Amino acid sequence: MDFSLTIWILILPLATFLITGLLGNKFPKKISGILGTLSIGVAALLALNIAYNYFFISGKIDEVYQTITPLKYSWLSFSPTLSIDMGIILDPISVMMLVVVTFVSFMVHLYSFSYMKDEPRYHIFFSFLSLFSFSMLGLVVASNIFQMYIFWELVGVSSFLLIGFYYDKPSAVAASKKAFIVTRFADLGFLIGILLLSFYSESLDFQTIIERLSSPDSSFLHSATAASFIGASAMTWALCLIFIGGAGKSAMFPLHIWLPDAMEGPTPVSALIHAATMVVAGVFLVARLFPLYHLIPTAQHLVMYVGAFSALFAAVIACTQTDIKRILAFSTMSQIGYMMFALGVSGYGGEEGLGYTASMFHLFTHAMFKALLFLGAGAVIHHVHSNELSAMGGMRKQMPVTNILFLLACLAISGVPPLSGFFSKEEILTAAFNGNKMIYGVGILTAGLTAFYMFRLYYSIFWNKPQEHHANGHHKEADASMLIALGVLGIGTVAAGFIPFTNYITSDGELFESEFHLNLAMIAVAAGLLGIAIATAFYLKKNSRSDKFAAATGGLLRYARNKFYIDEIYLFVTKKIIFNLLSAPAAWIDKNIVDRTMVLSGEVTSMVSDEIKTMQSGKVYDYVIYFFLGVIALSVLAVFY
Amino acid sequence: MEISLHHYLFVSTALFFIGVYGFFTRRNMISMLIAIELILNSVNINFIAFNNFLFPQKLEGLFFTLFIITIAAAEAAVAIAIIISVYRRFKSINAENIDSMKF
Amino acid sequence: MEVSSFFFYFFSALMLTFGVLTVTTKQLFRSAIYLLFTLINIAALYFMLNFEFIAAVQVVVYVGGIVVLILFSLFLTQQAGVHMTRPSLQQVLSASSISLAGFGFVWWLIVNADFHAMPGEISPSNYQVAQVGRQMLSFGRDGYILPFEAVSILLLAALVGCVAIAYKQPKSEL
Amino acid sequence: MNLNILLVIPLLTLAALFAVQDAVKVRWISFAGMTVQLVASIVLLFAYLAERNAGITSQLLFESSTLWYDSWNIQYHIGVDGIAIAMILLTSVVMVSGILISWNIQTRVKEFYILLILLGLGAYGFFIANDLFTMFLFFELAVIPKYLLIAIWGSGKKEFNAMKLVLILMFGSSLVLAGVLGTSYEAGVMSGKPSWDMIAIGAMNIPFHAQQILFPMLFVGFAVLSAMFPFHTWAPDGHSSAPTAGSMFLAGISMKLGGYGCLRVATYLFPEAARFYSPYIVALATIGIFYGAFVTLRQKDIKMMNAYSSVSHCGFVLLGIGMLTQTAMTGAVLQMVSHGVMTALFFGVIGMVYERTHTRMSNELGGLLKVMPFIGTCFLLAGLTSLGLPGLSGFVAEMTVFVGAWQVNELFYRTATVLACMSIVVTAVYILRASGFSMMGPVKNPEYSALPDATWNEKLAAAILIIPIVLIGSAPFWLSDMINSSMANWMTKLLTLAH
Amino acid sequence: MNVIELISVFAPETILSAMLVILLLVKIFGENVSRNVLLMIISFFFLVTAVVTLMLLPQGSLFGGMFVTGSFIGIEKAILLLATFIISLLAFEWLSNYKNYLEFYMLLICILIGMFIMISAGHFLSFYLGLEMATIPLAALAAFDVEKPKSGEAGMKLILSSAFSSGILLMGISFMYGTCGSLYFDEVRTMFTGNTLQIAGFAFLVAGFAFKISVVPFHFWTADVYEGSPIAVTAFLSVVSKGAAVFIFLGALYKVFGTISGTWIYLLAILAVATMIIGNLFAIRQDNIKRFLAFSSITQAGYILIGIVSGTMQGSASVVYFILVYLFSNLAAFTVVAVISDKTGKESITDYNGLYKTNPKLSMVMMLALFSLAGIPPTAGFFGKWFLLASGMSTGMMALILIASLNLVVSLYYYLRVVKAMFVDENDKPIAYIQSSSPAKLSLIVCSAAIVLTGFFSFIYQYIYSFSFGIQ
Repeated sequence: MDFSLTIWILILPLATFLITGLLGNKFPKKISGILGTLSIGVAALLALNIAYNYFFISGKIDEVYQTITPLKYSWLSFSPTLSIDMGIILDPISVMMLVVVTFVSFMVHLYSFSYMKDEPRYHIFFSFLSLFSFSMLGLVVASNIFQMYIFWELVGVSSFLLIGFYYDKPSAVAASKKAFIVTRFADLGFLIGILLLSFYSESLDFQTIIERLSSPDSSFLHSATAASFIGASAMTWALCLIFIGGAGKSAMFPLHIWLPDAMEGPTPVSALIHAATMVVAGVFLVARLFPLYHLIPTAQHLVMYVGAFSALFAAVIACTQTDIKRILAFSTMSQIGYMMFALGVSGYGGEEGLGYTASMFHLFTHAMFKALLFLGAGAVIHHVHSNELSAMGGMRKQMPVTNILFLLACLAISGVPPLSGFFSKEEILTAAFNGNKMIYGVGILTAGLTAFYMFRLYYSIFWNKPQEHHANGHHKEADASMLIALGVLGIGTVAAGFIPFTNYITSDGELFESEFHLNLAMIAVAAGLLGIAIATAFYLKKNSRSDKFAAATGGLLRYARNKFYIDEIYLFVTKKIIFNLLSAPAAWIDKNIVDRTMVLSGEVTSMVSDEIKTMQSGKVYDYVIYFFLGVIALSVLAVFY
Repeated sequence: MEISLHHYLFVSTALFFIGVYGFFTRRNMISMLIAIELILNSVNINFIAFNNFLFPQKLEGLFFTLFIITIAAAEAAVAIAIIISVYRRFKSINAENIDSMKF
Repeated sequence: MEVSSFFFYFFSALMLTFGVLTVTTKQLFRSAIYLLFTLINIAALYFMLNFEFIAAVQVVVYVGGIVVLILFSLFLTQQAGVHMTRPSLQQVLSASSISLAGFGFVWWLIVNADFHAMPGEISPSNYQVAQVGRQMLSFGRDGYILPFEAVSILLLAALVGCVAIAYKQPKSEL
Repeated sequence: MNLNILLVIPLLTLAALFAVQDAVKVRWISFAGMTVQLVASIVLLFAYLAERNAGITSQLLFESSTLWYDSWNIQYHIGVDGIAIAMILLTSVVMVSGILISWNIQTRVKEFYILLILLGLGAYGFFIANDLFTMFLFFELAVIPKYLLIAIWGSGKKEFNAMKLVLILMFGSSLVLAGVLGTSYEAGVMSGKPSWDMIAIGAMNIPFHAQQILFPMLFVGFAVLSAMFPFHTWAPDGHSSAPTAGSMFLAGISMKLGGYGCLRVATYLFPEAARFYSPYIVALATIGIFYGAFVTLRQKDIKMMNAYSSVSHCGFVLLGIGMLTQTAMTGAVLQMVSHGVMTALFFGVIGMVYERTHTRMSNELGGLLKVMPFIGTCFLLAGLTSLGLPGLSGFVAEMTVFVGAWQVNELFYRTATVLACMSIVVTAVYILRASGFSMMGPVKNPEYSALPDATWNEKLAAAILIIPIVLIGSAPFWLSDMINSSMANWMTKLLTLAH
Repeated sequence: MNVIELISVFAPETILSAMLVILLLVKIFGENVSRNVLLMIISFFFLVTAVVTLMLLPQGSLFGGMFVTGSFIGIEKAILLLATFIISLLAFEWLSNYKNYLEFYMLLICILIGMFIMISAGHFLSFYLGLEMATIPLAALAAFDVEKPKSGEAGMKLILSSAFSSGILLMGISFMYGTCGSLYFDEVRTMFTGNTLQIAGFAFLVAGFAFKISVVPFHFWTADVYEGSPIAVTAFLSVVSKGAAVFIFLGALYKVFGTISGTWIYLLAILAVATMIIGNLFAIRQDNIKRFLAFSSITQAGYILIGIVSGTMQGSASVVYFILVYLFSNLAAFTVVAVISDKTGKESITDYNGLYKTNPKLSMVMMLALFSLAGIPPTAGFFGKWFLLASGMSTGMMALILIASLNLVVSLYYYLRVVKAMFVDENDKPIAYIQSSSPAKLSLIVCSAAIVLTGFFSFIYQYIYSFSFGIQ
């Protein structure tokens, strides 16, 4: 198989973006939708084909998956050694990501086809979706760390454009700005990390970097670890900084604040970008550089602790939120935390690298069920025209198909066997158990909380209240295309768990069989079931138990409901410190000191001119006196010089 | 004591600065003109003295003096014409009052 | 003291005294008259140096020409009896200090200068005038035909200029 | 190809403009003339690439040299390399666009276009000149007409700001003058005859103590044009008062004259001194970048905002030059081109907005994207270029500067680079704030909801600028390689000096 | 002495003297000659004389070394004649309504003869005489406009301060005589030993020159005299009078005092700095256009000094070249001022507000002239300034050049002020459209063309350079 065909997976969405973006208003708007959906559909097929070829036919040599670089063009060369090459790299994780991205994107396109049908800027929406797909695909196949950075920024901007799609809504504009700026800030870390890495490895190519910096006796690694700044080696700095970039994109604490607000975007966008694909880019990045992280414990620990803390932190907040999409957003953050700490606890090579596999596995399954959850929630929102839980309830009759699929997804995320989430989460917890017991504890706790808030959500939407809300009562199920998308994702949710991931994706390409640890699985499932049970008790029927519980926990809940005031802290820093303490004085100085000096030099000149005007008194004898003094001065100078 | 060149030079220099002093303190234009005549005469003494004491074989000093006197006459004539013209406009020949252009 | 020395001191003292009076007297008319005396004393000095020709010119042109011109202009501008304002003390002090400083400086220069005399015969005065006339019209080295002609043009110009400026035109002509 | 054509076309255009009176004819003649010039520039690019591909490696191509003042050894020496070609292309693009943008000027149309083309003429001459005399002649030619352009067709405190601008720029130019004269003198000391030819002087080894005096004069003199801190204050006020095309020229071309001069004159002629002063340059550039960015954050007037952001962005040019690595200096040139086009687009769009709404206060505007989708999109595009979005030209330039700067392994330079990198976050903040306030959100002023979108000339003007932005952004190699190889050619002496 | 030889070496002076006599005769007998025709004939007479001078470029020494001329001096004379030609064009309008127009030209010719004698002087007497010939009638000319009190005041200030100045100058010459024993330039040169009295005498002499060139602090008369004099006279003062003084100064310094160049280079550098700075400081606050141009011309004198300081062939060539360029620039400006003043009597810069709206061509010429004065390319002024500064650089005095170029910025400010008044400022009652007379038009065209083109034709400079000289 000629893997260079992969380029078409990128070209198709790019072409769609350009065509629908530039010419979309020239033809009927449906065409844009059809074009977009078709092209990403073809891309998805292509991606599946490539995955099939890679995993099952030509990707393996001696039972090790090879890294293939079918295409590589020099795009911008900085110096003989450093250049940005636009290329495609195929290895297990990128091929898997190709499938995930094209597949979910295809589903979202399909869903949006009818979901967005009343939108006047329909073609723009599809154009942006295609742009995003292109960028995300470019990101996952990037062969060059700078190429990844480029597409990293491009997904950022597509995310910005899509969050701000309803740009006449001030909240959407604010949210899009926030998302862009926070991730941009994180990207700064990424950029400096790249600069550091490239300086010491003298390359920007992923494979070369990893090759040069991971072999223990390489002189590159030696110089990178020898150079140090504030107590840490250059290598540590580089990896930590790159992780900051990943954490920003993946909404890890404390850079997560943009994610809940990003829910201002249209729901399909949330499903695609802020659940399934873009937000896992950080995980992907760490996985891509895993051979390096693995070498530097400090960096890997950072990944682990940040991941674990974010998982728990987000889960706690998710329990208290009332906006359906925000709950899902925090849930996403929590699940990505899982993936992160899985990488953090993972070893390298063989079974040691279980965490790595588990992380990728969870990424895969999460994409399915989280997309399903979002799209389902979208269907509900479409129906009730509100995001608030209080506006919903008892909708199981009105939307039976959605109800079932949503339940399926909730079970999957809660880790109930035999749905996909169970398998991936089980692997993560096993890895954590082997790696770090404390993290394992956090994982279990989070699993319980996850189950609790998911079912709180589920019950609040579909049960809780009697069906009085929408008096007209008749079925108001979503359109066909939406249902198809939901259904396909539902199948994915159920089936994805059965893929033996360790046979395909491992930290070093060598395959192994994972063992199933019944004891550990039991504990995890138990935690999940406990959570479901509590949720059932609190929210199946409308009752006051939850309020009593809330009263019992006191202030903690209030903190959680306010997202622990992280937003306020950010606001304080930006408004009070950046604006008032840096920007305002800078502007003042510029106007009153720097510019004033310039103007003053002119004013002084004219002042001096005014002062000395009396020399020219108009009286001829004065002139002669000056003349005479001049003569004397001149001759004294001449004589004594 | 033999009267030497320096005696004459002292006298001429003194006269020169008397003229300068006059020019500085006088406000009347004719009076300023008179001061200038003093200055020119001091120069003349210089030339004649030099010619006499140092370079007697040629008459350069003499000729220079001769022309200075002539030019002084022309200058005085024009200056007086101008002063009269000014007097017609300003009704004054006091240089203090004639400062319509300044700064 | 030799006679010539005595006369030198005598005329010099007179000249300087009259010079000082010229620039300090309050009456403009007197000032002109003092100038006259000063100029005559200078002519006397020229005589002493055997430059009788210059002394004569001095008397004729200066005393007979310029001073008279000045006197006429005094009458024309009705300044004859006018008492000039006395310069303020500040003016006097500053002007005299500047002048004295200048004098000091120039005298210092003269004293420190080394004059190299080129000795030669002082021409007899009767011969002198003839030589002056010959040199005045000579084209060669040490001939002064050019200045002589030029000064004639200058005098013509001064004449024209004076007429143009000072000639009081009847209103109708303007 | 004879480079004189680049001067002849504007001169002919000027002559034609003098001959006609009718405003319509004036516009079309200017447009036609500058379009021909643009075509000529593009032809020049291809001719250049062809020559280089044919293996000609001399420093300059299409050289021609005529002895002008032989007693002074002043020559009319012209020639181009990759850097000059890039700047010429930039100038052509901005000129055409500027002429289109100014289509609606009603008062003194003829004079306006004459001045604009005169400015362009100065820029072209400056970029092709290789003799210091010729170069300076054109350099000043590209400064003075700005005064009239701003003072007559400007807005706000136009007379004062125009005067301030011209005087500060002339201050720079006077330093350059003294520096150039000193340079030729030193060259005369070296070779016995005053020399003005840059290549000839570059080949001499001017003693270090002379370089130490001359370099700052030349560098600061040129850098004033490039809005180096603390001589940048002409920029915001000047821009805010200038007419749209004036701002476009000022920020798009004129500021680049400074950067080009710093690079090609100061740094090229005095490499040892450049090395010596490098920390100071870097420090000032970094202050400019960072401080400029923070000051920009406070601006409510979008034109002021863009003007200050130009200060910040031009800091990258100086930073790149100050780092003295080949990559960083290539990045500096890329940044000149990129910023030139981007800022011209930005000013152009701001001009369009102002023409319609008569305000530039971002808090008074709002929702314009809905009313004027084309203008709004261009605004966003310019903003995204400004904040360094990949795929658009700004990214390429900034990254080249950063990578080049990072090659200097010293804490001071590293810190400067990191601070410069940080400024791109601040850039994102102010760009997004401005576009959020003015373009997005609900339409604040009901009067605005009926405003017309861009007219044909404005669309064409924007398109002419957007094409290079995208072209450089998505396929930077042609430009970058051209500049990089020329840079290697020019900076051989500099690059042999150890950092 | 061969008469033919005498006349050919003495050609310009001879022609001028002949004209003087003819004018005198016309004044006496020719009462019914058409005034305009006569004025035009006189104007073109200057041009013809200039051309003749340039073609002959007489060389040689006359009157026993009292009068020395050469090609370089010939060029200088031609430049002065050319300037007088343009001045006569701009004075046409004024003189055609003025009674004493013949006297005006008689004085003017006398002044020119004096200047020529001064430039060609080979002896301090001919120099002094020439200087006085160029000063005393000039004072008369300054006071020529008997209607205006200011004119009389100008004449008075000029004659009194110049008389004082020549007193100082004579003192210096007498010291020279006393220490050198001769007043022939060539002998002074050989006898110049550099003792203190000689140096002081030299300084006194420099002050006399500086007075004519309006170098600070000997410049005070300049502004008042420029403002008060009739415009044609002001133009003459600012270009011809100053030019002639610069030429002789240059010649005297290089040829007579070349041996003590070490002393005067620094003296002149200091004077140059003072002149540029003070000239600029006063110029920025002027409102009367003539007074403004006076201070501008003072500043220009500072730049000329920089060229003189260099002491090289380039220096002398660039000084002469600058005077040529300055002639066109300044006279273009003065023609505009004259045209406006003749018709409206307005002479202040604020009166020029909005001039461009009503008189675009005049404003354009004025702008061109001002830019040329400011040294903005591509006008000839730029080339002139450049050469001056470049030759000044040959002394290695970087600070001097830096100060000079910084002063260019200040001077640009006030030139732009006038440009601003004409082009930018609004005016309720702008000066109405003015139909300028044909001679004025001719002057404007000649000057504008020269301003634009002179710099680009390098042969002009090269031609001057080919005859120039350095310190000898």
